[in-house]
Amino acid sequence: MRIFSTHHRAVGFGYLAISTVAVAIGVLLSLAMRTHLAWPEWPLPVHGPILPEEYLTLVTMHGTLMLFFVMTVAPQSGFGNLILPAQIGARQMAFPRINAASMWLTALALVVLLAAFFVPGGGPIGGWTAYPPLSESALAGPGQGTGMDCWLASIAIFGIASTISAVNTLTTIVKLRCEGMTWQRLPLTVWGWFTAALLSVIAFSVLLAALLLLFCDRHLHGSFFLPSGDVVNGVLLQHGSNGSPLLWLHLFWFFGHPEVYIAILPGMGLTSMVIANFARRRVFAYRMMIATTLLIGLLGILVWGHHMFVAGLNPFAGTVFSISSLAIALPASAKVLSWLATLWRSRPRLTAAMPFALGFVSLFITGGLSGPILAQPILDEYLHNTFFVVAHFHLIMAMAGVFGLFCATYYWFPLLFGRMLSERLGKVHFWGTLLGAYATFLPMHLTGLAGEPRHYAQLNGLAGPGTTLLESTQPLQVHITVAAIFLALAQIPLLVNLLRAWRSSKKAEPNPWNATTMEWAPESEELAVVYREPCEYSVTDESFLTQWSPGAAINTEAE
Amino acid sequence: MPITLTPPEIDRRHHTGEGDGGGRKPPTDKRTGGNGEGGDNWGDRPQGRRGPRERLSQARVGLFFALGGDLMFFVALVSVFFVNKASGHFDAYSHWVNEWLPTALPSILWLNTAVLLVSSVTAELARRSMFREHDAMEEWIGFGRPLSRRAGIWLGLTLLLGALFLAGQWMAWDQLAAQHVFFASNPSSHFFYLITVTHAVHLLLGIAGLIAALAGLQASRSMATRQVLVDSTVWYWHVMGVLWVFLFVLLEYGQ
Amino acid sequence: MLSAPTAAHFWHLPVDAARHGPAMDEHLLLNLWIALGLVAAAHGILLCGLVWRRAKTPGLKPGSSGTTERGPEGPLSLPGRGFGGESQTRRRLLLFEILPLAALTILFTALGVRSEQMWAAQRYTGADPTAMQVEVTGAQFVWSFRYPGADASFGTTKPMLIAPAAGNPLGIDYRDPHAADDIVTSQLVLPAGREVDLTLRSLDVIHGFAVPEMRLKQNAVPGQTSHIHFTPETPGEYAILCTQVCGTGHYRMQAMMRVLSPDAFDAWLRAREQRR
Amino acid sequence: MTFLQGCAQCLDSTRATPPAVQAAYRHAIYLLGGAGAAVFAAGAWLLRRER
Repeated sequence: MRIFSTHHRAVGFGYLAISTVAVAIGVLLSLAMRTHLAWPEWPLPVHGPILPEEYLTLVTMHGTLMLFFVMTVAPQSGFGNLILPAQIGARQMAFPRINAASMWLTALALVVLLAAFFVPGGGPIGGWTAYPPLSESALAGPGQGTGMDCWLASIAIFGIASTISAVNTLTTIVKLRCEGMTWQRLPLTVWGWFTAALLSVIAFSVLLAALLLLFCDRHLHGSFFLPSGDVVNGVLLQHGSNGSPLLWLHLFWFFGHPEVYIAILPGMGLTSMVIANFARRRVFAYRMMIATTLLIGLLGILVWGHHMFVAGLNPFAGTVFSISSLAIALPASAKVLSWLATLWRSRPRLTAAMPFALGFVSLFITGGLSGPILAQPILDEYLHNTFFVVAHFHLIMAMAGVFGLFCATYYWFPLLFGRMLSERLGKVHFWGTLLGAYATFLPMHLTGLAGEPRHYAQLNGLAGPGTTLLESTQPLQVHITVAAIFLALAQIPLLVNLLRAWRSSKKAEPNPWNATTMEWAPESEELAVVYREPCEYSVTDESFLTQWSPGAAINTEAE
Repeated sequence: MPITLTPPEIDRRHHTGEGDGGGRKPPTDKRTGGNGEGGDNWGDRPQGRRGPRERLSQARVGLFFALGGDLMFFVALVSVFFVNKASGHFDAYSHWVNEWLPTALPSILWLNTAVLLVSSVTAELARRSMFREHDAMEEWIGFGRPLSRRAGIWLGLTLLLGALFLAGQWMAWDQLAAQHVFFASNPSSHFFYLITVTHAVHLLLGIAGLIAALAGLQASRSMATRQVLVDSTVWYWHVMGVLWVFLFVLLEYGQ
Repeated sequence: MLSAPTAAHFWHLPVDAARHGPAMDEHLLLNLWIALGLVAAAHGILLCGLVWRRAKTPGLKPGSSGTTERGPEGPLSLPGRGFGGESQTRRRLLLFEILPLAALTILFTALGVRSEQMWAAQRYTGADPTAMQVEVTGAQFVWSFRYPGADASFGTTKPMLIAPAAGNPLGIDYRDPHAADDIVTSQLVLPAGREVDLTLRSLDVIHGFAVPEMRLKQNAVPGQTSHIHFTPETPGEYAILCTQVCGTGHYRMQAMMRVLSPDAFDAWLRAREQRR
Repeated sequence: MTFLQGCAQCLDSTRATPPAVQAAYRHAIYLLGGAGAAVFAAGAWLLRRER
């Protein structure tokens, strides 16, 4: 496969490579943060002690890498490109060249972002949300000069690339479905990709506008987000202006909230399909699952204010946004209920991808149920920007999302490489990761409830009641750090598994999971045609009907 | 919907399946006519290569989504425009001050707007002429390439008018600069430059598209390719024209 | 549910020293228990569904989920759907979707209404006119607190006058008569049992003014003044933290809130006025 | 109904900011949310139309 190939699989693997680099770095950064929080005096090997500004750079880069370059790229662009065309019976994406171009743009964005580490002043320190005026001026702190510019450039490039690839995905789904592939017959994975792509097109353009305005503020003496009479570091930045930092918050979170749905929707779709496939049942309330996917996307556009309850938003607005945010809990619960119903008394085959799908459900429940709590302004007043929030989104978005990715890896590896992954290593990997995930992020709820704020480079060593309060969480901090290290190590089985499968000569049979969706259809020259909805399994025996088989069921027992 | 090489009645996609979601999607144009006549059945070709009609609508759908995103970009700018325009701050003596001084628009913008509208007309003429069945027939029979010729003229005209518009915008910026109104001068001037420049950048893209389309008209042998090129470029051009009218009204009367 | 103090301890909540605190804690704990309960219930159903023997009666097929068949059917057209007839289908849909969703809707509505009422009580209305006025100003990386003094009104501030080195970190314009008796402190000293109206300002970047023990949080946004009002109940020393990342010193942008008995507070205030 | 403007924590300070600003924020948020939802709906509709 040529490196500059425009084949959708080449592009998909390119995206996955980008995510792999990003996730490796992101994990290392988080481990550095955790060790620093647990043992502040312990100097990092080679680097030495971690300075406060360096800690903030770690946080910012960790968030940016993970959210943009892992959670957005891998499920949507990565597996989207690898699987989507086959799943709708198409042979390619709608615009292959543009598709490849956006992949290379994303790679460029990653390079530009990582460059921020090496520019004078180091990387940005403002967190992945880059609130102004902290992000307005190099005076605001180290890394807010060139480092922040790198961040701006990187995210701008990334936004353009994501928009392009989303347009490509949408066009592919709308135009290139094969004969018979109707609204109801689309696998839920495709619905997830479709909704996420739709959200990308809407959200990333708004983010792009915000970045442009911030750039104007930084370099062209603009005053969009700069209030009048703002004195940073003893320098008066702006005399007369109508700017307000709140504008950035609005624009950013208009992007930021759909962004988390972009990260999780494909995982939801895949989970539904995998559960159905290994439970040998149809997804419970299939059409409702489609409806809830779209509904979550639509509502996701209208809830951004719940990130701003105590940010200076009008209390009435707080109420309105809290209602829309609570409303999202319902379609989400409907999805969970459908998963539970599909699994109910199904005795599924717990092979390969299935445990990870179940893990996704578990993490989605656990992480999701703290959502309605945070959606209530009066409670958010206490919990906002504490580790309770960190725990919430790490469980529901980061961990659930990652489980979606693992699920996809184990499920589609035979399809992509024609090899089987080892079941035993898979189980080890699953249990290690699940345990690590919960051991790491459940205690964060407690440190958050105890009052630990985000972005604190140091919890001890100062005088005063603040430090007394924060030091009380120290035992939990150590526990979390150890658990985080364990979680990172728990990924070794996966690597071993992938390597062994890569080297093994044992071929996988064409449709090892007896799946019914189109991507498992045998390669053929004539045009793909779809005859029925996915997930048609016999209850009495092992036979099932694939979407592409015109007639009789394939009986695996007979074979 | 312009006349395309596929007689519309063959495309049954929008008429069947209504009401029942499951009905099998009808085959996409089997009998396309076009340069695939005589045994060459588009339907046998792989997905997305099934004749001009499909490629055309594929390009249009892509353009639709791209422009949808673009719309959101400008919506974001406009919403910031409204807020910044209304906002102010309390000065040291707790008087409410609003720094917004409406930027007087150079009257040349009216001229530019007219030029852009005319260019949209010429563009549409170019698009229409790409779908004139008579010319298409002639080309198949082998009487030269009337499609390209006719469309080329109109596209060239559009390109000219587009360039004229950009030149006009440049003059507008010049005039404002002469009055010492720069980007940094005032919240309202921020927006004047921001909006006009971002729109100009979009038009530059459009001009690139026009050039590409013109090149395609000369180079490409496949009529479908030429139609797709011209059609999508022109649709983009139209949207940018409408967008400009909206932005211009906003700047002229919205300040 | 456990008794409030034990529960608060179980959830690691710090002490609660504000008048609005207990009600808020109660609501928070209620939410936490409900969430915990739902997590347990959902996982219970999940595990039961996994271990329980596979349902043999086709009527219990979840596949029979109300979707009506369409399109051409192969000889084996039934698997996974259309099983057990519409009645079974409807029963299962009712059992697994409609009833739970209705219950959750009621639950979230109830919680929402309750929390919005508390939110409205705290935020929709301003402080009592007799409330004590204190101005809180955030700047990288210190909190400053300003008391209006005898004339009960703050002197004007000007950005150009800001000079921490010269002892004027807030840029108070001392030509303003109101400014003469303003008291600027590095600790927020408050009398117990009296309502306080805090005016939040920021000089440079967004800071987050948070007092965990007072269950209080509000961002101080440059270019705008925000108000927040509350009543400290129990005397003691409490932590003031910055909860919005504001730069290198974010972690050390802490201050102390000292809540004194009313007369102790008066003594302190008098002492401060003498000092100036 | 006053709602969705920048500088407000309680009604008193809501009143302290001119209604114009409140209205501006309100309209801006309607515009953003409305346009977003509209584009989303249009996209979904296109898929339905093209089935």
